[in-house]
Amino acid sequence: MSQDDGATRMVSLPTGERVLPPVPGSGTGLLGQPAPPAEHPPVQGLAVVVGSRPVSAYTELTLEAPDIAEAARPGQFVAFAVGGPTSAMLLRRSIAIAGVGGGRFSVVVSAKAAGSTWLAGLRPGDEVDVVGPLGRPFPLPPPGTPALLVGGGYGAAALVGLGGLLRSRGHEVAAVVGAGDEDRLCSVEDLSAVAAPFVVTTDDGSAGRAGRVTGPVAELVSGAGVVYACGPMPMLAAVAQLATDRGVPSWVAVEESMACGVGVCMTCVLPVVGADGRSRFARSCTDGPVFAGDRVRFADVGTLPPDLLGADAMTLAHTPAGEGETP
Amino acid sequence: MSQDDGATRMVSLPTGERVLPPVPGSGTGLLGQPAPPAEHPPVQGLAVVVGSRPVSAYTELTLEAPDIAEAARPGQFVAFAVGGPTSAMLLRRSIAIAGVGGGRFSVVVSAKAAGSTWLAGLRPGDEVDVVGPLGRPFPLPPPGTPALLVGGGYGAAALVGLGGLLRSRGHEVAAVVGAGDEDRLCSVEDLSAVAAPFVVTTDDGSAGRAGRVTGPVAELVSGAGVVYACGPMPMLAAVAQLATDRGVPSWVAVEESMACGVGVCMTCVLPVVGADGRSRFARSCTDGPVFAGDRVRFADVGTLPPDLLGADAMTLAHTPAGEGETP
Amino acid sequence: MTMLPEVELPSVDMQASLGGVPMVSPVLTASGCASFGRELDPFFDLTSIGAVVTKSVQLRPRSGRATPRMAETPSGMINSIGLQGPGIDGLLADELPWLAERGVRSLVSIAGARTEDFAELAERLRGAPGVLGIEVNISCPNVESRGEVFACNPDASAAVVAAVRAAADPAHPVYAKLTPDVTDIVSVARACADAGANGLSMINTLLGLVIDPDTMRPVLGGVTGGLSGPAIRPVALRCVWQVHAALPNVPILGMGGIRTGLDALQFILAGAGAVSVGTAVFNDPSAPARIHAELADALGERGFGRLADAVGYAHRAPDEGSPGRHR
Amino acid sequence: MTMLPEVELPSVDMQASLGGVPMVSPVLTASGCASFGRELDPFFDLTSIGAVVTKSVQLRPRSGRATPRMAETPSGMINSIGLQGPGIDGLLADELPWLAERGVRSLVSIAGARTEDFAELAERLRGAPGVLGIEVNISCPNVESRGEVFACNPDASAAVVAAVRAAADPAHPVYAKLTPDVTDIVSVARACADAGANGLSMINTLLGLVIDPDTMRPVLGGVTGGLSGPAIRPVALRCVWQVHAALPNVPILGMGGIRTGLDALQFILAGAGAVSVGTAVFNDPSAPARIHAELADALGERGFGRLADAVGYAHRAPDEGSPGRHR
Ligand SMILES: Cc1cc2nc3c(=O)[nH]c(=O)nc-3n(C[C@H](O)[C@H](O)[C@H](O)COP(=O)(O)OP(=O)(O)OC[C@H]3O[C@@H](n4cnc5c(N)ncnc54)[C@H](O)[C@@H]3O)c2cc1C
Ligand SMILES: Cc1cc2nc3c(=O)[nH]c(=O)nc-3n(C[C@H](O)[C@H](O)[C@H](O)COP(=O)(O)OP(=O)(O)OC[C@H]3O[C@@H](n4cnc5c(N)ncnc54)[C@H](O)[C@@H]3O)c2cc1C
Ligand SMILES: Cc1cc2nc3c(=O)[nH]c(=O)nc-3n(C[C@H](O)[C@H](O)[C@H](O)COP(=O)(O)O)c2cc1C
Ligand SMILES: Cc1cc2nc3c(=O)[nH]c(=O)nc-3n(C[C@H](O)[C@H](O)[C@H](O)COP(=O)(O)O)c2cc1C
Ligand code: FES
Ligand code: FES
Repeated sequence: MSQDDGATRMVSLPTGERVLPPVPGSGTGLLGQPAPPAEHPPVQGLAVVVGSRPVSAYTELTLEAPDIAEAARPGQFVAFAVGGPTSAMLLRRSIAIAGVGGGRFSVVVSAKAAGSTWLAGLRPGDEVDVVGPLGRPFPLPPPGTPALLVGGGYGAAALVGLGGLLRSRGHEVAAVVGAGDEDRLCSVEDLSAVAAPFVVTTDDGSAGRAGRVTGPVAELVSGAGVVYACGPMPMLAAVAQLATDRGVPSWVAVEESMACGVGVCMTCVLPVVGADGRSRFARSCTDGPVFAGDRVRFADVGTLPPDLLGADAMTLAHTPAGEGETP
Repeated sequence: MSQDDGATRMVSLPTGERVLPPVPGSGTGLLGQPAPPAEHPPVQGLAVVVGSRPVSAYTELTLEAPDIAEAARPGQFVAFAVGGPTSAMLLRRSIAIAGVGGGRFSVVVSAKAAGSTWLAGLRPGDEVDVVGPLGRPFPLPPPGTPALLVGGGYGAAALVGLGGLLRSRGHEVAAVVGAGDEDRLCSVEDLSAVAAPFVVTTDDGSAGRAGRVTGPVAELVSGAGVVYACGPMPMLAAVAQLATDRGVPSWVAVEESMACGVGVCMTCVLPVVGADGRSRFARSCTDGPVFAGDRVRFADVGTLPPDLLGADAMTLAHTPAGEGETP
Repeated sequence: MTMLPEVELPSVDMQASLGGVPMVSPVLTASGCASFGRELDPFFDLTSIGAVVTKSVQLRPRSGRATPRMAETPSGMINSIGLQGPGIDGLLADELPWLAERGVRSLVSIAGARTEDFAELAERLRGAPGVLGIEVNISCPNVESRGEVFACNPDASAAVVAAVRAAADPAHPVYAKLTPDVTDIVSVARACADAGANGLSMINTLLGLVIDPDTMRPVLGGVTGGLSGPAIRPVALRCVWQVHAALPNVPILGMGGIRTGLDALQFILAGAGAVSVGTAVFNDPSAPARIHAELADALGERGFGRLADAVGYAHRAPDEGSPGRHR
Repeated sequence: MTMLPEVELPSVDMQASLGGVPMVSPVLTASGCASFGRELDPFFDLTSIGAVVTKSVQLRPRSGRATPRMAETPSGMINSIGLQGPGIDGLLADELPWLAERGVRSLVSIAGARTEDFAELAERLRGAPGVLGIEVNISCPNVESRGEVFACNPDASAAVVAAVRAAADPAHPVYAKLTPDVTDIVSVARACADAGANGLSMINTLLGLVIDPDTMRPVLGGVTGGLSGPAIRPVALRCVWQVHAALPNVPILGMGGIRTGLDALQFILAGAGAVSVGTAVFNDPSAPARIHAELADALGERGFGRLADAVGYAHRAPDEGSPGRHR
């Protein structure tokens, strides 16, 4: 475990990436600082699908988009326009970047409702409008810090790039990958190649250890200097709690419903403790999706905590919304 | 020329088709009776695209749909749902049936706006939701009647099946096919195979005779016992006029903007003189698209002629529509 | 589209009621979107739905407006038909007998320019065969109030409803059809209920306009027209929600953009006891029967044994659970 | 999408005006759909559009509502953000300076719960750098009138407008932003114009509701929300048309579902002097710049040399022709 004195320190790497030591917040008693913004601004354009293959319950798409592939850092995501030129679906679908290389990036899509189903149905040769890379990447730990990666469902895909990067920098990497059942496990091969120990769990025991990821995480967390997690909210909450309880900093990539993905609409917010110790509704698209695990007020997601900055001004808003108040 | 005493007489053919002699209307002084309805009700289902090829400026699609192919008669059309399952386009696109055979039917699509462009982009193997056959077919003339077919633009496609059917029944068939320019000519090969004389015209002289179809039609109409026309409204009006002036009955297949295609919405109407001599707004989808040429009040299309049945009840409607009045 | 359950579901009791009159299904057509029912006969069994809601009929036959009468819009359309129809005599002579012979029930929509017109129409419908009830289309301009739409004014609406209730067959429930284009739909709803309406139909179309980019004038002959289709569904649901919240005992026939069983479910949960399917019929002429089946499945999946138990269910207190498997 | 001309078009003078203040482009962002502009900087040159319309700002910072804050709907979305924002202090300290430094003009949207709130906000904006004018979001509940929305009442609307006009920098045009959810939008528009509004912004969102078929409760934390996007475009155009017809000299900032240059053209032809692009930005973050270019092409294609000549052009008398090639 590597922890230092709590001063915020940025390490500049030759690749231009900024490394933020996951240290206790100055004065707030929190372990993590807010993740710094990405270095490269997002771009918008058409990407060409160059590969599509089923990956257990999901579809892995590979897309040619050099601008995005080169700028992307682990933890970031892209937003696809869905349904083609005559689509009734106006909003983009946010999908984590699973891997990059050779001017291409890959994503793992879970076909849920109409938009993600359309995405998963793309075929090589199809073009799709994409904006990215979006959001803040996972900050990298100081050299030598052993890392624990925890992925739930397709969330594991978002950790593949990070695992590779950490290993290439000489970090020890452990990983726990879980899902409801074997079919919903994701990126097992990719992560097992970079992580040891590597543990798989399924809720129903259809593969790996029966039960949730939290079992193995509780065992492995004290050997880690930093925890990275991506997956469903309850999993993130539990993993962050385990890490914080052991004094280990954690970074979680959250998934909130997004309308714009670029920071202009304020639909994707969740209560987060800021650098000044005050809680705010932070945008998961541009202030996240990566947050310090102990800054996210998981228990309050979906509510309006009264101590939030500006919550006192919302009295009128507690009645059903009038049409203009709603915005 | 074959004209009889004006009594309406239906000839039943072995195929079950009903043949209506195109004779002067009883008592109204008109040449044509309203076209009788189709024998087979329409069906709805998925058709599989089995062929797609460019035909000058258009796209010819061939679709597998035995129910429709077997029931269809020349002059009828189908209505396609467009844009796929997540489409913002709710209304179907009406397209004339160009040919049938072996459980398949073909259509010629002119890519105009988003819906027809989507249609024209269908590829073999794609499925498309289609309703048909819709509308009233061209009534067939009594045996021996020489026929003149007049097609404008992609409208010529709708005459291909008719030309073949008439020839197979031993009718003499002449045809005039016209368009703005060579690129917008349609079904020239198919129609030239069944028709003699066969004349091509283009407005700009890029192919065939320079000028409109009306030139050759004026020359050929007196040799015909019945005229069939499909194409733009001004062409239909001119051809019907030429025929009526020479005492030749004509059948025109009109094209009006349709919301439902099946007769329930009343968007597709045009002023037509009924069997009783009174004019009404008739639905081009179910009362047409085939009308006796001298029953359509071409000059009044797009207006509300004061002598129309029920026009007197519309006084209030001349102010801009209120929301509920509008329906 | 339909959420087909993997296991056999217990069948759901789909009996619905129109102001106390039982119906075999809560799914009806919508006025003006099914003509008088006949044309939909090839597509589904008309006796399997709750009722055919007829095109609004007036005292005299009406020609309707000049074309163009419609324009497609994103996920919707606007129309300005002008109430083309045969008048009450034609309805009684031709349309109702056709329906009654086949055992098809009808909800007859009536429209007028004066309060007395409505009363006379209701009177004429006394004892008409197969008529389940009367829908009063008060979204018409009131000739005695300089063309102000009845439904925009609570007093004018109440006057029509009271007159119809007094004149109508006591066995015929009277539903007032409301426009959403008002500042306060609850006040109009309350006025109608107080005046004796047995139920409320909502919503009629929203007033809209489309400009043709080629002619650079309004597309519709009537300048403005009524907006319908899935585009307006959230507005319709809001109206149903508000009125059911304020008047929980007044039956509601919900409509506006219903295209699937899950759409219909939303209306039922918001407080509608039955639903009308309008514009969706233009896309899918068998939509009413399909939606009935999809709705039955959706209710069964959610553990409802009877449709009636789901009516208004979305208004339950925050701590109340769900039926069946959602409990 | 854009109708690219085959020949080089004479360039169109796109200068527009905001209540007399000149702008380089008639295309603006829409309040709440561009935050304070910064996030769109990577996607297009913010100085190339007419102005950034800011998220409505209030006197105090506001947290906004609990999530979920949005639901996608057919060709639209509903939202209930609850005016999350930094308050006027944050606007003046952080946002306006950022914009002003870069030469980006802003139209500041203000919101309040009392007439005095609006006046105070206008006062605070006097002399603020880069501010072109003030948009008054009167679609807010009026705390002094039991939460009735200001814009639903002509008197309440007029009171706010008069107070803002009196308090604001005389150089700042004041635009009142109207809700479509009223029986008579012209009466509200007239009241605002009479009270000193220099222009009218229309429309705000329509009040809507979506029910989650899984939870069987309203999706939004705020129960109802505002419907926006192409779905509402016909309603927005109708409002612009009606108000321009009644008050031809009152400048209009048109909005509601604008996604392409041809959509913007419809608003200009209906009477808007400039347009705001809202929800379309979520689909395409560079939409405002694209729409400017498409609109310029569309105007040129239609023979307009100046944008100003096209404003309200669709209202011309039936016998008046078109400019340029349409003449
Ligand atoms: C940062 C981030 C990364 C993600 N990575 C992945 C991934 O790698 N693979 C994957 O399969 N899914 C991922 N998701 C979730 C994915 O965005 C949603 O499942 C998808 O948008 C749902 O679209 P739909 O059309 O199926 O659902 P619908 O419910 O029809 O979507 C309607 C609207 O809600 C939004 N929405 C609904 N659910 C979500 C959600 N969970 N997150 C964001 N927006 C939502 C959609 O974007 C759309 O605007 C990610 C989400 C976020 C925020
Ligand atoms: C009986 C009949 C036969 C037809 N046969 C053919 C054919 O063989 N080949 C061909 O290319 N086209 C044919 N058309 C025309 C074709 O239906 C329209 O060009 C097409 O619907 C336009 O769709 P869009 O999406 O390009 O245009 P849009 O303008 O976007 O269409 C919007 C709406 O208007 C309706 N609409 C617009 N124009 C027409 C029109 N001319 N007729 C009917 N509805 C219209 C559409 O159906 C749709 O509901 C026929 C039309 C009719 C009525
Ligand atoms: C073409 C058309 C015609 C209509 N005619 C009528 C009518 O005559 N009377 C009436 O009350 N409503 C009429 N309506 C309104 C519908 O009955 C319904 O209230 C509205 O369209 C909303 O439902 P939908 O979105 O399912 O179509 C008409 C709607 C359309 C699209
Ligand atoms: C997410 C969202 C937030 C909005 N916030 C505001 C707001 O703060 N103030 C305001 O006046 N309008 C607000 N609006 C309304 C828009 O400015 C605009 O009037 C409306 O969305 C219609 O335009 P559109 O269809 O182009 O989005 C908001 C709309 C959306 C979608
Ligand atoms: S999704 Fe719009 S601000 Fe985050
Ligand atoms: S298109 Fe609907 S009646 Fe003809």
